[in-house]
Amino acid sequence: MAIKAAADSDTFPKLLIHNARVRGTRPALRHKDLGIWQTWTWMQVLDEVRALSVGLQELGLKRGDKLAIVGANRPRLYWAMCAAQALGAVPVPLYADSVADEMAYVLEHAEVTVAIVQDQEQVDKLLSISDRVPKLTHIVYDETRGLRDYDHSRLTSIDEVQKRGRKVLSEIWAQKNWDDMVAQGKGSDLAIILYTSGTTGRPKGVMLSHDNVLISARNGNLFDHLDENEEVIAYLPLAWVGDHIFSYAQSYVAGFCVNCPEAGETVVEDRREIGTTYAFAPPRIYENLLTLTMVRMEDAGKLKRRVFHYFIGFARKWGEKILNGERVPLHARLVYALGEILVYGPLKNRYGLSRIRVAYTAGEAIGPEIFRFFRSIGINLKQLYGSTEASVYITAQPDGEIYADTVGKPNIDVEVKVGDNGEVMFRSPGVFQGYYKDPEKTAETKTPDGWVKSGDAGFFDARTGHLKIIDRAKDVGKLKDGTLFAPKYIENKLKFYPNIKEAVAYGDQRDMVCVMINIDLVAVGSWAERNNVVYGSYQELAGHPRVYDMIEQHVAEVNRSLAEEGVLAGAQIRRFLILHKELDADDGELTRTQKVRRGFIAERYAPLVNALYDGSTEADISTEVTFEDGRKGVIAARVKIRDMQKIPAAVLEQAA
Amino acid sequence: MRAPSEKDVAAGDVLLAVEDVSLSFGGIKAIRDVSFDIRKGEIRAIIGPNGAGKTSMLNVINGFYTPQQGRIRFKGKTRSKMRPYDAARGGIARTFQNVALFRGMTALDNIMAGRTLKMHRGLFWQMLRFGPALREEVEHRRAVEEIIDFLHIEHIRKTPVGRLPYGLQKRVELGRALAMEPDLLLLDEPMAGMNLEEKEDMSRFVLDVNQHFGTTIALIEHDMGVVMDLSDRVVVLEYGRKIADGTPDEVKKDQGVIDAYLGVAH
Amino acid sequence: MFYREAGQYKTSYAADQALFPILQDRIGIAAILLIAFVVVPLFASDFLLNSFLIPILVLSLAAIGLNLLTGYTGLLSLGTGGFMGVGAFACYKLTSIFPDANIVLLIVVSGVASAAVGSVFGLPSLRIKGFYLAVATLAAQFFLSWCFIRIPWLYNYNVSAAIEVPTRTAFGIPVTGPNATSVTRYLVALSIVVAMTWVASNIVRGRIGRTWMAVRDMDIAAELIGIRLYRTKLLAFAISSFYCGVAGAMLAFLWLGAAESESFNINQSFLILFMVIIGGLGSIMGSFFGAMLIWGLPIVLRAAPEFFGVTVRAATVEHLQFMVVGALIIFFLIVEPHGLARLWQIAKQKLRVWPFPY
Amino acid sequence: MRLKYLVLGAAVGSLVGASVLASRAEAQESIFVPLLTYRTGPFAGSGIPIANGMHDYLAMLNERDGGIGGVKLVIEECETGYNNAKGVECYEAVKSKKPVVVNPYSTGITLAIIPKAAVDKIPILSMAYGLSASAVGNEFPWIFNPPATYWDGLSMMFRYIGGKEGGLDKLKGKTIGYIYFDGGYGLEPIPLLEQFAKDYGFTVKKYPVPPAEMQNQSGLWLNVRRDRPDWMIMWGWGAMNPTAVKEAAKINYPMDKFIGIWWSGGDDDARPAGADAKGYLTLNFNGVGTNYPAIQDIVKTVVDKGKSQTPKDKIGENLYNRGVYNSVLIAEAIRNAQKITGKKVVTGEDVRRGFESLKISAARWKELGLPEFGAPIEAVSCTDHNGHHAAYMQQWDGTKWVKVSDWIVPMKEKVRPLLEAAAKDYVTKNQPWPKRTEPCDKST
Amino acid sequence: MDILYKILIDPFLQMGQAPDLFVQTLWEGLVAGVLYSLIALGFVLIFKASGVFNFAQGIMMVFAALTLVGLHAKGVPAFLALALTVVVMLVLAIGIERLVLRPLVNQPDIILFMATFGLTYFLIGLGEVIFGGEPKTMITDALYLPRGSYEWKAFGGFVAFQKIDIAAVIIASVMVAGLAVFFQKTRIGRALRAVADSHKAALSVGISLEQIWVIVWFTAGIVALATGIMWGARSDVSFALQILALKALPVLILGGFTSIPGAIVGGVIIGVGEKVGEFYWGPLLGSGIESWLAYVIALVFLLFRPQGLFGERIIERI
Repeated sequence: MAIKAAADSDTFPKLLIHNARVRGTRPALRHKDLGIWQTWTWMQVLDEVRALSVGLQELGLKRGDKLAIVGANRPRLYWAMCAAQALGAVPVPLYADSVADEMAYVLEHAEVTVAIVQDQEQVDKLLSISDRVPKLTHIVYDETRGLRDYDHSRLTSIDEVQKRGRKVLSEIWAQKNWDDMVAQGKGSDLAIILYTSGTTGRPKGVMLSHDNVLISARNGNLFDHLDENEEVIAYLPLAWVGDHIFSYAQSYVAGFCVNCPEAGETVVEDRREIGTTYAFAPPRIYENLLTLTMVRMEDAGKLKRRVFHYFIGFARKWGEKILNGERVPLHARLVYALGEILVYGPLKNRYGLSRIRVAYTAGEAIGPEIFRFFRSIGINLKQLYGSTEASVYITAQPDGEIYADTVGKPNIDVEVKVGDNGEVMFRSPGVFQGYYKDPEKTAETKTPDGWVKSGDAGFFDARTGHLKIIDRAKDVGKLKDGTLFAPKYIENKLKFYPNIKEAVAYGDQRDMVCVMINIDLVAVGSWAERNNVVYGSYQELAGHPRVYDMIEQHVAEVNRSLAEEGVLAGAQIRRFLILHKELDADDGELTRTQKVRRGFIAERYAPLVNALYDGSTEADISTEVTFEDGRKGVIAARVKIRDMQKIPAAVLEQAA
Repeated sequence: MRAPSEKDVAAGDVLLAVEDVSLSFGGIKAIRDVSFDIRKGEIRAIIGPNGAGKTSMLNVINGFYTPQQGRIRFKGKTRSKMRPYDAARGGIARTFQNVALFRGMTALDNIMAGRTLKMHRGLFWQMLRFGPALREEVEHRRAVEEIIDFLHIEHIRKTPVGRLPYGLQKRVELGRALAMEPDLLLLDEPMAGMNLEEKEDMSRFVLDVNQHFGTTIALIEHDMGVVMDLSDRVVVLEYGRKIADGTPDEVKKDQGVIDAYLGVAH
Repeated sequence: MFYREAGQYKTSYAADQALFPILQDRIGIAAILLIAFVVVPLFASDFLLNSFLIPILVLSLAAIGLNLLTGYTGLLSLGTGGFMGVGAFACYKLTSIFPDANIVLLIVVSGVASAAVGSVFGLPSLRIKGFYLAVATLAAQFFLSWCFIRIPWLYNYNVSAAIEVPTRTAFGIPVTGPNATSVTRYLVALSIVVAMTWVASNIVRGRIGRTWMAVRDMDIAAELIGIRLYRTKLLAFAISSFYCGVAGAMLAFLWLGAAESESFNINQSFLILFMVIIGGLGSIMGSFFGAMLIWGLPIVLRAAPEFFGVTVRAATVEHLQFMVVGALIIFFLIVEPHGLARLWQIAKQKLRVWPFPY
Repeated sequence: MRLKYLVLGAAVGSLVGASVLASRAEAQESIFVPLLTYRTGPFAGSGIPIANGMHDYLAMLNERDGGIGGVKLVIEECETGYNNAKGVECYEAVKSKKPVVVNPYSTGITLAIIPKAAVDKIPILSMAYGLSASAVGNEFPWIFNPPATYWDGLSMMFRYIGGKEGGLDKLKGKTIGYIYFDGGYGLEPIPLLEQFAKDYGFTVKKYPVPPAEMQNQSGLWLNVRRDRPDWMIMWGWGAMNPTAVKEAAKINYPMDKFIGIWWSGGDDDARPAGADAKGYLTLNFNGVGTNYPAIQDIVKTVVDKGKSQTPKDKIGENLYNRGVYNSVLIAEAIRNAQKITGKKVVTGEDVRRGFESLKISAARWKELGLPEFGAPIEAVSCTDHNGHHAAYMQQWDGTKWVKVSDWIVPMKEKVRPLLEAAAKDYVTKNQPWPKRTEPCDKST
Repeated sequence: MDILYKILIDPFLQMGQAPDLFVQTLWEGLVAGVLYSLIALGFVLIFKASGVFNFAQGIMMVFAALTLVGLHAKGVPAFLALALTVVVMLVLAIGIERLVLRPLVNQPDIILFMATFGLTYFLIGLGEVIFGGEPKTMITDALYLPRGSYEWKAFGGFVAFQKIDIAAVIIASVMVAGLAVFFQKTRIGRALRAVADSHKAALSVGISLEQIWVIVWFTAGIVALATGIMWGARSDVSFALQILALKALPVLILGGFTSIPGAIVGGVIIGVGEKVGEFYWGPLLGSGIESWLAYVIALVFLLFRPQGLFGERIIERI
């Protein structure tokens, strides 16, 4: 019922008024501040937002103006969004950790007139670039600390703004005026501009209307049956579309409570306190969580460690089936229940995920081991695929249909197709209006009939009907025979094995796919210890035949899985070698964010690449390296190369 | 809670005046005929080589030592002998060279302890921890949380201070002093033993305290850079005598100071 | 392991500072209280009540009293026995003067006399510290012991020079004397102890508790933040003695049913001190642990040979028991100098972070 | 640290263990006689021989006669350490095993369990110690303290003094010193002593020995030296006794004017002072030495068989025989109960009746193999739980005790009214005190 | 007024009227005081070197005396028994160092204090298991300790000097002198003094802390043995004796925890004070005030000199 009623409210301010009426005493926002969770009900939020809104109006903010929002996830900054939207102004959230220079571009481009910022740090940033953004007339700040002695001619605190707003609102007509103004808003109005920090070039301002955001959010809620009882933690940047949907739009639509953590370093603890029911996190967070778990368990007592590993092993076998609601023998259920008491429950408790109903991961591929681990202990972790241009939702995994390597099915109201070049395209109510002041780029991305090019290459899995994302479309190449070749996809598959630290795949415009592999010293080292493999150095370990055997198995498994993947079945790994040294950012082989620089490596290790393709079984290489103390030296080695068999893709072809 | 006879002091007026104070232990003269004043709202630094009597001076100011000679005038009221308790009541708070926290208590409790003078509910209500006592507790907890927030020590709120690193202990100690809402804050080498980053943080806190709460601050510090940056006026002691008094720039140029102090490796 | 703290968040300071902020702890304590108030009276034998549970309750209360002084305020006292005696004799006088008054009330009120005496003997604490103070409290111990014999008025001029506990009632039910059942005495003792434990935990968590701990941890700094040392120390002495006094009255009236000067001798003081230190200085919970261990261990040791079917002479058991208790005290101190309470804390912390080790 | 788990486990285990153990009890065809004894603590010196004597006599009955009336006795010692709390614990521990009698062997413990006895239906035998007033059977139907009370003891001392002085009226103007253990035990005789002082016109000087100062009496004895009392009377116990004897010798006090109560007459009390103690007098109500058939039986059937902890050379010492005396009372009461009820296995209620009509004539003493061991027990009755029997004076000859008087009869007429008054006082102060409901047996 | 007379004047009149008794009282006080001092000396030795407040000193005294008497009872000749007892005390010291002190190193004072409580319990149990709980008679004759007394006729009466007491005073004096020489002249003694100031200093003398602990505990054991013989000869050898050890506490308060002369002087003050108090003022309160008088004397003293007789004035620093 609530959802239906809410459907009439087509803008955020209208939804707020609706929520204040329908569930006025339920908590809308919490903020861990001064040691406890300060709580605001929907009614209180409405009051605050209204005061802020009218106050901003007094400052001169009006329909069509842009309001910049800079800071961490604080209640008042969320209110500022709604307050601006009530006036018909457009909030433009910025990444709080951007340097002043980046901010200047966005502020200037978006023609921001008023900025609401968190604290002194942001005020300083904005003041330092004030000559470059002459249109910015006012800065409103949340935390007063350290700002007492600033020149307040263009500076106001939110308290002050709200005070002014309340003063105005004390007149009856003002309240009515405000209500009228909200009523004037339409779903098709511009709701927000989100600047995406593209990998290249200047940021683009993605314009989303109320309809875009709210219909997407509503569909998302429907998809996962989210209601007003959910608890989420808002800890991702305000300027990121995910946070905007999960912590703002979905909350307004479903009426659930958003919790703002005390500080960046207390997110984990705060999450545990709140016990979120609906969560979102990029894969690296889950990855870190798992690593931390394993590392800590290493320090645990022997008995505890055995109990832990036994039950985790058991969960690996049965946990996912139980979660997916499959038929499971009774004894498995009983042991699993015991495991829930001894291991899974406490573990979820420590993660703060005891009450979790749905957890999402997106943005990058997640390691299947990691993914399965969380699912096996009973956390309903799912993957989704989205983008700013789609108001997040493109595809998502429905409950019970979870696969580690897919991103799920098109969401409600979303159409998805794969272009001829393998590029994924989508069309939905959430599709953006266009890039702000950049019709050219808009036209490049969005077709006149509403299809948007995602820029990612992917395909629909034949067996499950789920979408699989391979790589950025521009990175996908073709073998000489025209077979689709997605280097990152292959590399990621390899890297999911703990023994493999890095992999570099070659194949674009070549005869076949060959890879260079970096072993993980820690993982392989401990494997070697267990298996009595003696080695004196990294180089020796990397060249050890038994290590080669082991890695060969991994590669074969990757090939096997590739064989199942239709379009990619042709691009199996045919030859590989294990590099004699670790790829290192100091040597320029990795970016500072630990991504492989494929081209550079190809140049640097040209003899090896050549050897891979000329059929030789080993090759000599000498490379200059930089030691930790800054000295340079040369490492020379003879690296062996192994051939792999291609696995026929027959079995699954017929299903397609 | 100020005694009625003490008149309020306006900014810029003399808040505390040390007049011809001498102090000795046995035969050792720690302070000889020192006079200077501290004005409302300023940051006043006391510097000098080791053994110059700086800490003793602070001890005299807050009543821990009773000088053999001389007077202390605080808020216009002169006294020659005062218990530390009275000093605390009068609005003098302080931190110590070697952190003097209550090691068995959490950071929160340490700072809460600083509110003792402001809490008045008696034993009866304390026993029940109910009604007025709970209200009072909550009210002061809130005030303390503001300080915790101010000093960015949320994450160690409930950690026993004995387990904290030195820099954080210093911060908690400052928090405890701030909890007293003092008129005059005495800081004994607030940055001793800190690394550069911690020093910068602490400097900012000191300035913020001075600005944000308008607290008058008297501090002892060895790091000359910090002293020159922070303080409004500096008094220089050597062997218990005052050898210079003035703004940082004046002091820096004073020949006596250069000879005695700045000249040597500091 | 049993803790599920996810989702337990505090929206007010009152909740954040509650005695048991964690739900599972509240469930645990409720279960313990349920067992103590309902299950035990239904099933426990007289021996268990009279020789195990009631003594532990009485001794725990005394240990809490001493802990307030020694553990929280840092003032070492060896006069606990004497202060307990004051409570017992005061209670005896009160029962004689007000024979019809509610005995539970009288037991609690008798703590006031003890508090007064305790404050007087606390006066030296303003000038002396540490072991020196301990010796001063010994003076209290021996002087009070002497008074309990030399002032016949205290024991109503009984020929036996002892407190002879008459039958006294509360709400019409006999609570003391021969006609009071073990269960009644147990329940009364339990109620008093639970209520006073709650009060003690309130005190130590509030302003007064903080001033005590501040004085304990660094008295100079405490004074400089405006804590009046003499008031704080005297208050600690008074409240501590109050607790000891009530415990003493309970010892005479609810446990032994008779008491003389020797019941409150120096050994009693030492016994309570053991409990406090083995249990954990500065922990109310620890006071219970200490009482249970120090009182319970000998009982178990005494019963153990019989349990295993070995015949050992009573005296030998007693000798061995001394050795074992002595060795265990040293052992405990070596293993965990902060007492059982700390062990409990560690165990609880382990359960909270389970399955992680930290 | 693994140890910590161990410790925590031990702590938890001990508690669980305690609750399990606490509920164990046994039942069989036997008579359960618990002995609350103290072989440890500051009073062990006196406690050990008594415990040995009590144990050995009963054990001898089991060995020689197969128990009493054919029923085996189950003898169990519970160590009290002369500590009230532990004593009460012992009482509670033995209570569940249906004892026929409890010997608290400490005045403090006796006081604590007096009120419980009637409720638990267990007779208490506090042989010549405990609460003197409990001799009044109407008020204390479950408590027995034969053969004599402390007041009887004091009166017997005065009869002896009177004999030496040539009449009690000769005491006029003299000084009598009273050195006593500063506690209930030592305080008890004072009212009678003061009454005697009034009656006979002498002055009393009191010298209390605090419990912690039992071995440090030199200051007090200086007072004695100054006051020069004509007689010294001592109510001492444990380590207080030998120290007092030594101190008395030190100040050259005439030892034959120094009289101790029966609890100050252990061999270990006088022995440390050796020859210096020669002449020291104490009251006694049991024979000393091994020259009794029953004692010989003990040696034969118990001690020689290794069923006792008693060193052979300690048999026959005063306090050992005191223990034997105590056990004779128990055994005879049980035997009497069997006779009255006709049952073999008697209960506490039966034994209470057994005590109330207890008679041990001189002939019976002989029959028991203990001729002249004690004065005939003939005055215990329903109303008189003590009997006020006679005792004799013994003197230390430098190595052993020697009997130096005939049986001295107490001044019952002076003692009894005091007792009645004391009992009344006790009952008044302990209102509501239960009225006696147990009927009286006709004396046989 | 009568009360005031009895308190303020009468006792002094008595002193004048019976000077023999006064001298006797002083002598008794002196002897008791010397014996208290001996116990206190054991405390001081250990406290000085290891900072441990050794509650077990009393039971060590009993244990030593029991061992001596027990060995003799087993037929060991007296002086061999004495030598063996010394060996036993050495073993005890080593055991305590290994099993108690070493694992507890660097713990707070109160914890070590408690550990010595545990030790007390353990030794009581052990002693009773080995020797039984009965009191024993000290083998004064076998050790050639004198009996009887000298009587000095004077002041219109006599003053009795027990030979054993004279022996006690002489032995105590010899012992203190011996200790003084030990501390002043020997290398180990100097190390012991150094350790009182700083543990590092001791190491520089070339003696490990562990060795020092063994040495002081052993020394304290020997002092305990001497004390045990003396007290045992005065009354008997039983566990009740250890209660007396508490009397060393007020002595320590007066003399200071670390001062050997303090222990001696404090002991004599306490001994004489309590005997004189008991003798002249005790009767006013019904006698038997010795149990607390010593503590009250110490307490009153403390209120005026919190640092003790030989302690230095404490200047508090922050």
